[in-house]
Amino acid sequence: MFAAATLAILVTMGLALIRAFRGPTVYDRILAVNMFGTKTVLFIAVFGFLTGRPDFLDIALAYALINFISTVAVLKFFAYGDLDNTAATPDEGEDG
Amino acid sequence: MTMIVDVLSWVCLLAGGFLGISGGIGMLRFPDFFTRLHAAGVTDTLCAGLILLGLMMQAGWGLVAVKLFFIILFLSFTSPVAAHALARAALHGGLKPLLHKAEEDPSKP
Amino acid sequence: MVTVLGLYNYWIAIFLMMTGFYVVIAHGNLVKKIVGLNIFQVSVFILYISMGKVQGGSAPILAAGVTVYSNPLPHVLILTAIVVGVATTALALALVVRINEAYGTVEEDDIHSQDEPG
Amino acid sequence: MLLSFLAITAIAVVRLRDLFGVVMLFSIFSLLSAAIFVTLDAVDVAFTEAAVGAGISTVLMLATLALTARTEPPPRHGTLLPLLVVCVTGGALVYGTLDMPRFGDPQAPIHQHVAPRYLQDSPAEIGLPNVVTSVLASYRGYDTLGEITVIFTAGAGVLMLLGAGRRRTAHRDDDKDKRGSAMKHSLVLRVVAKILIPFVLLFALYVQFHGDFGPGGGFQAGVIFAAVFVLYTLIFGLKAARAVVSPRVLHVLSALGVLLFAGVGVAGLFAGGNFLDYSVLVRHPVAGQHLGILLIELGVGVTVAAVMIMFFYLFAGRTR
Repeated sequence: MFAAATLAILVTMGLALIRAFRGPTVYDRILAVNMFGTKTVLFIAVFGFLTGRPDFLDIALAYALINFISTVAVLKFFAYGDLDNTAATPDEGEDG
Repeated sequence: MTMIVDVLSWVCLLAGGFLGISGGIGMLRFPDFFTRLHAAGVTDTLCAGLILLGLMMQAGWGLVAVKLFFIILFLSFTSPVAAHALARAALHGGLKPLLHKAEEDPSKP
Repeated sequence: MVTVLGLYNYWIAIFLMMTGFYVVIAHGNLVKKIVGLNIFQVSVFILYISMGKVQGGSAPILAAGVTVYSNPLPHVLILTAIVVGVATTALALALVVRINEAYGTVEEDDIHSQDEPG
Repeated sequence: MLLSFLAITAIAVVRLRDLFGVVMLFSIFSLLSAAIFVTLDAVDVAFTEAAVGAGISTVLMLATLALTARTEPPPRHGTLLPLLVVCVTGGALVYGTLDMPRFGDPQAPIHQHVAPRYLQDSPAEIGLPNVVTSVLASYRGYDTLGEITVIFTAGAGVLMLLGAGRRRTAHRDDDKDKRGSAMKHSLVLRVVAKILIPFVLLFALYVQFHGDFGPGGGFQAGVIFAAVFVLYTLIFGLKAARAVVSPRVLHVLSALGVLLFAGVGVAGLFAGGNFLDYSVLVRHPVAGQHLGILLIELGVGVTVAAVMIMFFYLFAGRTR
């Protein structure tokens, strides 16, 4: 049963990957990366059960957090990088 | 009792896997970014939640279940927020082709 | 068939390594070169880690009831290599930023052409 | 299957000309390789790769892109010659693999020498379940010290390159206003970040001190710690983050970690053992090993976290 779930996750990862390659806009790619990250979390969690050592969920947990951080970072940098290359200040979220 | 839990967890895992694949296909087939966001939302929340719930049932009470619970919690926190930020950035980012497409898209109100 | 399956991991590692190598020598953009170097680096990581895998083994964290463990030594080497790798990548990126400030471009050819007259 | 994904991603990275997309794909690439590390039993490595590849290095690359050009012009040279070189080299390497031991073969030479000793003796000598941590911090402590020094040196190098000579400190107000209206960061993001950050910090500490028993340790915890600060900086601004941890503190901390590491080694010398020999620190050798590894991991964590945050500050602050 875990194998089936793993397979499903792998297929989804593949689909997300295709979207990331094709993605016409940057946002599509970000979305695909985000989704891919979530799928990686799931994959690691399920794989731990598949191999019978489910103690390694820390990794999945770390992924879930880091993935969020990197998505936010990507969005922020993208927004500023695109606005004006020379005046890009990635640190003005608060006092704008 | 264990039988019921087993069956339930299998159902959860399979449903999660199915939702994952369907979300992936939607991700591939939908016409523009904002509709794709919906597909990705399905896989990020419900699919992940179901699969992790299924795993939790398999794990039984213990540290593993607590960790899984935390993963669910974090995912259910972060992925909608990420999706929100993404949609917002796409709207605000002055992405002309995208906004244009979104206006043309009949499925979007 | 057994040969192909048994060597598949090496071939992928070599393929990745060559991809990274190709990016480094064929592309002029310095950022892309760094990405290429990183791909190269990951290929080495994968080579090491896949060599450390033992069939039927488990992660080298001792637990009751597990007898076969994968080799922990490559893990240690690669673990530190990854962090060192990101540190060196940061150094390289810092250099790129400074080059961009000095020359106004990150294309290798443009930098060369700017250097030639002076 | 995952390996094939990896190869395809690599090709896509090569072909894509939009550098932003390249960085995105590179992030996927490192997520994939981390997943592969999990399947190959290297949980510690996967942990590190996850935190580093998906978090820090993506962010740093993006920061560089924000400072330089975003797209790459088409290549001006012919691509044939490099391709040829690559094919020849690759062919030679493939030929070389034909003699390599098969994947997962327990008889491979790599599994014959030191590894069995580590696996068999480390429970008695060090008493930690996580062999990777034992090897990292105790058996191969010298290596780790060297690597920490490399990281510290890289931090110093980046500091020299980017820290001094800031180009323009005055920033344009009209620009700021424009940005403020367009990208004022949403309330949702801020609230969630506020809720999330304490938990992540707690998690980083857990990783730091649980590394003896499960996957984790100083390297991973340091990177996660740094990632928290990256998140904080992204959402609340560089100024706020600098108020929390000032760059000066970071400089001191990054050196302090290395010193702590080396200091533990020297303490071993004074206690009558060898450099980095923890068994002599406390009367009971195993307890001494525990203490030594804990301290060393702490040193590693502090240095890695400080250097990573410093990288981020420097790259982010460069534009001001």
